[in-house]
Amino acid sequence: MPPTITPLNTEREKKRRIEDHDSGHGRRPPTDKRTGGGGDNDNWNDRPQGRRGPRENLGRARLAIFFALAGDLMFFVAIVSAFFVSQSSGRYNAYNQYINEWLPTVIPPILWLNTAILLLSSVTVEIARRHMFRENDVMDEWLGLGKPITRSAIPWVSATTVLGLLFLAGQWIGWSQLAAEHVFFRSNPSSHFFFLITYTHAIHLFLGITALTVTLVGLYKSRQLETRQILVDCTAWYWHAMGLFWIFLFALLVFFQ
Amino acid sequence: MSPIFHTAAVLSLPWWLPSNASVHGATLDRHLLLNLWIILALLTLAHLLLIVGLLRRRTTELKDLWRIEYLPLAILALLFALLTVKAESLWAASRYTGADPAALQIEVTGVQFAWYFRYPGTDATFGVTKPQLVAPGEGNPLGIDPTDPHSADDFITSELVLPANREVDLHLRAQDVIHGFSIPEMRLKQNAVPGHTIHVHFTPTTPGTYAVLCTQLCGLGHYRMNATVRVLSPAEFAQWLATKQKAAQP
Amino acid sequence: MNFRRPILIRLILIAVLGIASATIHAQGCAQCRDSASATPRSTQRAYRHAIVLLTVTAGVFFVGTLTIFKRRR
Amino acid sequence: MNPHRRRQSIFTTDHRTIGLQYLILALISVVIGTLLSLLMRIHLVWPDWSLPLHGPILPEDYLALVTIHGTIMLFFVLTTAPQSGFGNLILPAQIGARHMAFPRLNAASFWLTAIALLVLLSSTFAPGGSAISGWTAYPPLSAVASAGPGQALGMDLWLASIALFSIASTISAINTLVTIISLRCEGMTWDRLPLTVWGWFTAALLSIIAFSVLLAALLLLFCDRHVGTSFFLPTGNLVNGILHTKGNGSPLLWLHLFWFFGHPEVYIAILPGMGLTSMLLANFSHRRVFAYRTMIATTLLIGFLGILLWGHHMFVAGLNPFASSAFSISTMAIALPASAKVLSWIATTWRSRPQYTTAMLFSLGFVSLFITGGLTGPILAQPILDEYLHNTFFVVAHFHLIMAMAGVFALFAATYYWFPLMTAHRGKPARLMSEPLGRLHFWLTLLGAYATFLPMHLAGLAGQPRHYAQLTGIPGPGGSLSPAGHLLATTIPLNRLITYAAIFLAAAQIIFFINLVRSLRHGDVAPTNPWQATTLEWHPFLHPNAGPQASDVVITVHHTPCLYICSPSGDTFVPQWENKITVDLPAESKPE
Repeated sequence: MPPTITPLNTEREKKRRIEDHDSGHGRRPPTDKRTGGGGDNDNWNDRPQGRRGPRENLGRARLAIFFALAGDLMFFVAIVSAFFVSQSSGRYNAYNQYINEWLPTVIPPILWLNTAILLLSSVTVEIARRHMFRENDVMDEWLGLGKPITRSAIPWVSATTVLGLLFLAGQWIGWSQLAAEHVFFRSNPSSHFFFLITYTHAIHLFLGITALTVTLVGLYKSRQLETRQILVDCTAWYWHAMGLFWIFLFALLVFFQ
Repeated sequence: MSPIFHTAAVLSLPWWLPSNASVHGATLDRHLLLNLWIILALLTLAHLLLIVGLLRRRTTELKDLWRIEYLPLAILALLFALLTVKAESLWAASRYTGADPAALQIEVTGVQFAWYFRYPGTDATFGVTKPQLVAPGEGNPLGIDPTDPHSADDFITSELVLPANREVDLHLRAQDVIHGFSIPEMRLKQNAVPGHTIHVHFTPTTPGTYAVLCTQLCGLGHYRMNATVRVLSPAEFAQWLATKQKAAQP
Repeated sequence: MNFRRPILIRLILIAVLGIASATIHAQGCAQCRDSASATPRSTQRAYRHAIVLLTVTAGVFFVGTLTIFKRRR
Repeated sequence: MNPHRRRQSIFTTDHRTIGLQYLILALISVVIGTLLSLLMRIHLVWPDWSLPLHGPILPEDYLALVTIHGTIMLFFVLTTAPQSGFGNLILPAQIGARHMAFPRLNAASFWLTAIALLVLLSSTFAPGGSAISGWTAYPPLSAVASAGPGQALGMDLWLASIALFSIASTISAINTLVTIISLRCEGMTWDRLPLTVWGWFTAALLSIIAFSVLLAALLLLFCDRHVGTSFFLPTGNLVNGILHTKGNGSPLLWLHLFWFFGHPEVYIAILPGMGLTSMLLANFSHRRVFAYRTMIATTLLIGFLGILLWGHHMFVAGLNPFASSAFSISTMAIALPASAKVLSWIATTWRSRPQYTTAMLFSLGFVSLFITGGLTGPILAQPILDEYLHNTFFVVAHFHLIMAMAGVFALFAATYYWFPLMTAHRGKPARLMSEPLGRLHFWLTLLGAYATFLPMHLAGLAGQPRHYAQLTGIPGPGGSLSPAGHLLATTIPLNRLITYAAIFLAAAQIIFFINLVRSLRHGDVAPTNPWQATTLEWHPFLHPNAGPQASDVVITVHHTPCLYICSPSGDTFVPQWENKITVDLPAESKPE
């Protein structure tokens, strides 16, 4: 990349000229080009922290999300292992008969619909995420020619939010259907786990919806392209993970009771 | 009383394991002693190396030769492996297999904060217990079901009376919280867990009275949840059993 | 993290073979009467699965993180 | 100082300030925890001594002391101070970064931790007092409010506090990991990372794994207490007339989940200390760390094995005997990487004529305590021996030596070593702690530590169980001692000795506080690199008082740490940031 676009001395000084669409990243185009070749011995990795190109903060945020999700995975794995133990924990009663109180909880059919909705929402959020990284539009937006990618991403993010809310509503209906059949959290070992799993997952999804709303606000308000990208990207990964967790948990509830 | 006095008192008294009164205890003690000697040796060796190394004249640093780095590790690995094998074999001997069917069956129940010992009586079967029927006030602390024919001749004691040199099979149960059943002199320790019946078996040898302690935090009375084991000669035990059973008959 | 790979790998192998194989048999034993009468075999199997599930997930995350970030500069 | 400025300085996102805040929190906690332990020791040998403003210490008070002592020490001291305190204060500089990856998250996790501590302490004022079920909170004792005083609101507050703490440390672990992975300066390759950073890294990985599982377990326990589920409560569980009529829960499930967290937690507490010890021994004996790469490998291996051996806490808890064997084998396996570390420590100092600064003394003390406390580990790892020693004072002695004392020695070493970087703050000069006072403090503490915890082994061998509020047993007929009473009473003189030693040990810490307070204002002003250290936290441009213009200087690393060259012409050392291989010591960086 010719040094006329990226004079090195401006690389070294940390200025943030947002009007100039320079978010302190050396006024580099926000595309994920690995430089270092092309004759200019100017490798982004040789730069001091915080000036290694546009994807640096993004990668950092992604890393954090992935570690958080790993912890979350352990959380659900712990619950699932408890599920297996409790499921097959019978006992010998006074008359030496083997008793296992575990009665499988019927899955309300609406949960299948919810699952479909959640998968669909995963697709929409992925589309939104892809939009944020379409290279030419990113370049336009970075050059200040309107906000093409943000504008095209907003409807998809909102769609995801709506679908997420639909999912939660569907779960609510499922719970109330079970309540109508007098199946509650406390009813039976299997219902303990059904409600525990659906509730905890719903809480996670609620957090996800909060993140989506924050993202929407950010898309409107934030003046930095990078922030907007990070918001959408991390929310999308979190949302995907929640979808994946739900597939496993739902399969567990449907097939392994 | 002054610290010095107590140092003297401590040093004068023999601080060691309580006397052993069980069959498997002897081997356990030997293995424990072996371990203690080994770690004492390793402890002194390591500290000697450390101190000598610190005191001697400065030289150029050790190159990490394999014989400094890996040989000691290999030796330690071998040592630990041997200890593990020995320990596992002892553990297998005492726990992998159940008690001999002819063993004396006794049910031990832990309740905040007491131990109850139930003997099956002449029919050699324990009567049914139901938690709904538990009524310590009416002399039924374990909730024995009177309608069950087996329960008529069961009798409950507050001290564990055993014959010497006969294997005992304890059925450990807990009514409320986790308790730890432990007889230090028998080198025996096993938790009693609510909802589980855990078997542990051993053979007392020397007659005498020994302590039963609760070794798992079970509430504010934990420190006083003790009982007594009385090991009798077989003849005495038969006599004791006879009197108890006569008393138990309706 | 280009330190002496064989050591680490050998050690981890020993660990995995030694422990994993051992933990597979954790909680499950047919012939041992004491614990069989204490907990039904189905329960023992369930505990075994739970233990393996927890350890394997955790171990994979631990080792996976290392192997992935070893590649990074 | 106007309110705005003050708010800025309290709710700061500056990693150094947050690190100091963590350390202050840990200091407050350790003082409280120590006082509680003294109360226990005193009550144990003088049961009828009554606490002023409170009256005699009842059994439930004693158990509450046990619970809060354990919880505070393990969570709010041994987890917080090394991992979050020194982690924030030193870690970024040691990898050549100028901030943590997520400053706001950092502040958030600190304030969550602070709230958790307040919630825990507030449980003292709950009706019935604090929880009495120990830091392991075994159900049903912890699951049923009627199981004892303090098991109602006190237990709920305990649950809330630990849940908050788990979330906080997960956040801070994520922050640590991302910082180490993505904020290393150029040239800081994985095998050039200081062993302290490796310690923090492994501990953070373990935190993410362990605390999530703990959180799940706490959730299940909460449901058992308040939603009417039966995860840990079996049918027919009858506690003080409260009968649990349904469900197929088992207390053993809690034991598994808790110890899956609980054992890694021990390594979270000690791994940073191990790393620091390696670095300090090398630094003050002017040697390379012996077998540096093996040390990295063993750190990771200890972390990895740490996940696989929780069952050795459950040998007598109703675990299947085969499982006991499996866990016993895995536990014996971890003795090897630990011994490898000890070997490296001895080999590093071997014939080095080190420079006996206080930090060095405490590191040597760490090695000694680690050996002494660690060697009893293999004994307790053998189920057949654990069958006698489980829950006796032998165990108490073991983990107090290897975890509590060794961990605290590492913290002392870190404090004396990094004190200049703590005091140099917002233009205040970097100060050193008083060395003579420090040496006195070290020798008294070492003496006190051994005098307190070595006799405990004997008490344990004599059969004295843990958690006993009194050692009298039930008096038999005519006030005669029952067999139990007799067994327990034999250890009373020994316990008096232990109590005296514990009071001595606690009193010795007053010297440390005097030193601390005095040195904050009047300590000698430290040069930029007072210890001839080679790691980046002493880089002139990463120094807290380096000034704004330094923040643009590019930090580059050229060597592994602890590059001390011992040549006939004289010993030299090459900091990680030095480019040339031989340097003669600058005059001002000579140690006093």
